[in-house]
Amino acid sequence: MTNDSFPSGVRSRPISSQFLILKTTALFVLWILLSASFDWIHLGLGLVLSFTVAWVNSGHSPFVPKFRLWGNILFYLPWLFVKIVQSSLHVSKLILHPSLPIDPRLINVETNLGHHGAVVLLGNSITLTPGTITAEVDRNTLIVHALDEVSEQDVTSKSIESKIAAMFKDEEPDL
Amino acid sequence: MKIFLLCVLVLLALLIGAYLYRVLQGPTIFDRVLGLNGISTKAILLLIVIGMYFERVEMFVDISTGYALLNLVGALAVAKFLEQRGLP
Amino acid sequence: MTFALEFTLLILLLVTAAGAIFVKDLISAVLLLGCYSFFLALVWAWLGAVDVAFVEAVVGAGLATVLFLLTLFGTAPKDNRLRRPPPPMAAVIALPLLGILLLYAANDLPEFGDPGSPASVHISPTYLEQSYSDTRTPNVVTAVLMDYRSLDTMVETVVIFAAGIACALLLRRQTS
Amino acid sequence: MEVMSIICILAGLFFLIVAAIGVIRLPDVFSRSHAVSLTDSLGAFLVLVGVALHEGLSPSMLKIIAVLALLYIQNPVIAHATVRAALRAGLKPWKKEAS
Repeated sequence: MTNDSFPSGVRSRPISSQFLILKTTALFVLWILLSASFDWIHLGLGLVLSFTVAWVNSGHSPFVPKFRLWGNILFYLPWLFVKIVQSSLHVSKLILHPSLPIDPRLINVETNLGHHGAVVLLGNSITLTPGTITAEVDRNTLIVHALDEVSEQDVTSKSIESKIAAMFKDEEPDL
Repeated sequence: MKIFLLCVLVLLALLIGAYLYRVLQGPTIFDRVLGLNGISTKAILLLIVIGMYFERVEMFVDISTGYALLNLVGALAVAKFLEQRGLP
Repeated sequence: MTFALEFTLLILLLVTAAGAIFVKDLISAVLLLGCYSFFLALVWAWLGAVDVAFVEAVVGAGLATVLFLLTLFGTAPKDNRLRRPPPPMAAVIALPLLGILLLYAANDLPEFGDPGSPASVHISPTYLEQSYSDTRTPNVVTAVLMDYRSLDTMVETVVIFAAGIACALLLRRQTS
Repeated sequence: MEVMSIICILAGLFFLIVAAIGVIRLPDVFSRSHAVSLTDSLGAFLVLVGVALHEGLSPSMLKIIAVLALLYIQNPVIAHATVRAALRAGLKPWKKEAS
């Protein structure tokens, strides 16, 4: 299966066997979780089906994180969770305050991350944190809607970005 | 425990009412989409708590997984539609 | 006590249905129908009909919404506005009367979950007791649909497949 | 364990109620989406963790964790898609009047 059918502007990577194996494994785990039966028939059928689905859908394989990066992301999640709890409490305080002291604004955030995966992770983290939401992404520029001054400082202080940049420093930039 | 879970269920259903107000009232179409997303998250939670009430969580979790996956498809379809079509 | 949740859900259903009728533009009506399916599926799940709830969620909230939106994609933007004449007076009078008649008829139905009702003594015990040894399918509903009534289901699937192909042909984008 | 799960569910309900109030009170789409993301990220998490604690270690607990992961992956995507569509449709964010 070649990628000739893509228009010339769209960059697409060739099918990597690594990505195929990863996708098959993920689908197979989902199959086991949903079927919860361990007969040979069910397991074999699941394996065949998940491989087929992964093969058919492997037109443009996205970036596959290395094993090291997976570990980093796993350690990043608890830190993000603490961040989420902090800003949730702040937003709850704002909403329950009788006079509703919000001051919404749109801010432009320039990042130095030169990597697709890193920008996606950054945008998702910003959206997942209450009080800030990513409204538009264009390569390295993010437009973020923030609920008030404190939420804005969450993004402009670049604490999330520096964390992600440290995780992705070994990857070669592709943006 | 059963009484507590029933209270949780009724409270969740009443909270859905708040989102439904937003869907019905919402000045723009995006408010309605937002309310729909909130409702579907609440529906997932309600299903799992119903499963806990009947003590058969394993059966209800399957449906809520299906809900969650479908919710993604529906919400992205609506967002794509509105992006191409603009404000009605 | 357990009626509290049912009442809340049913009131939400009524409000959503009325809203879907009275709302101004079609996209909002489609979204409200999605809400309606969510609530209906919750009611089914609360009554214990998990399979029906699953089908309602998949078809009503997922597929129907996407198909309605695809249809709206295919129409001109100005057709998205709903221009509805006010309902005729006869309908306003006749439909509530019909509803009261139906409620009166439903009075004679057996209680919910009554073990002596005709539905639970006629053939259901046979299915419940023998379906696993007959078919080796762990889910009774699946066993009834796919094994005991498999021909019926197959023809239904053919109909749905034909309808799907017709929809795909109608909604096909012109590539030129 | 039972007490822990009840505490978790109650805490989750608190955030859900706050989010519902926010959805009604806040002035425009952009700020309302913050309230919705509050529910999705913390309220649902706490309620589901409460149910998982009640279940104990079992396949259904794994399934609940799978639902949780699904919510955490898809909710930012949906919120971002909606807000981006709103921004591209030309909606202006609500501003506090200069007083």
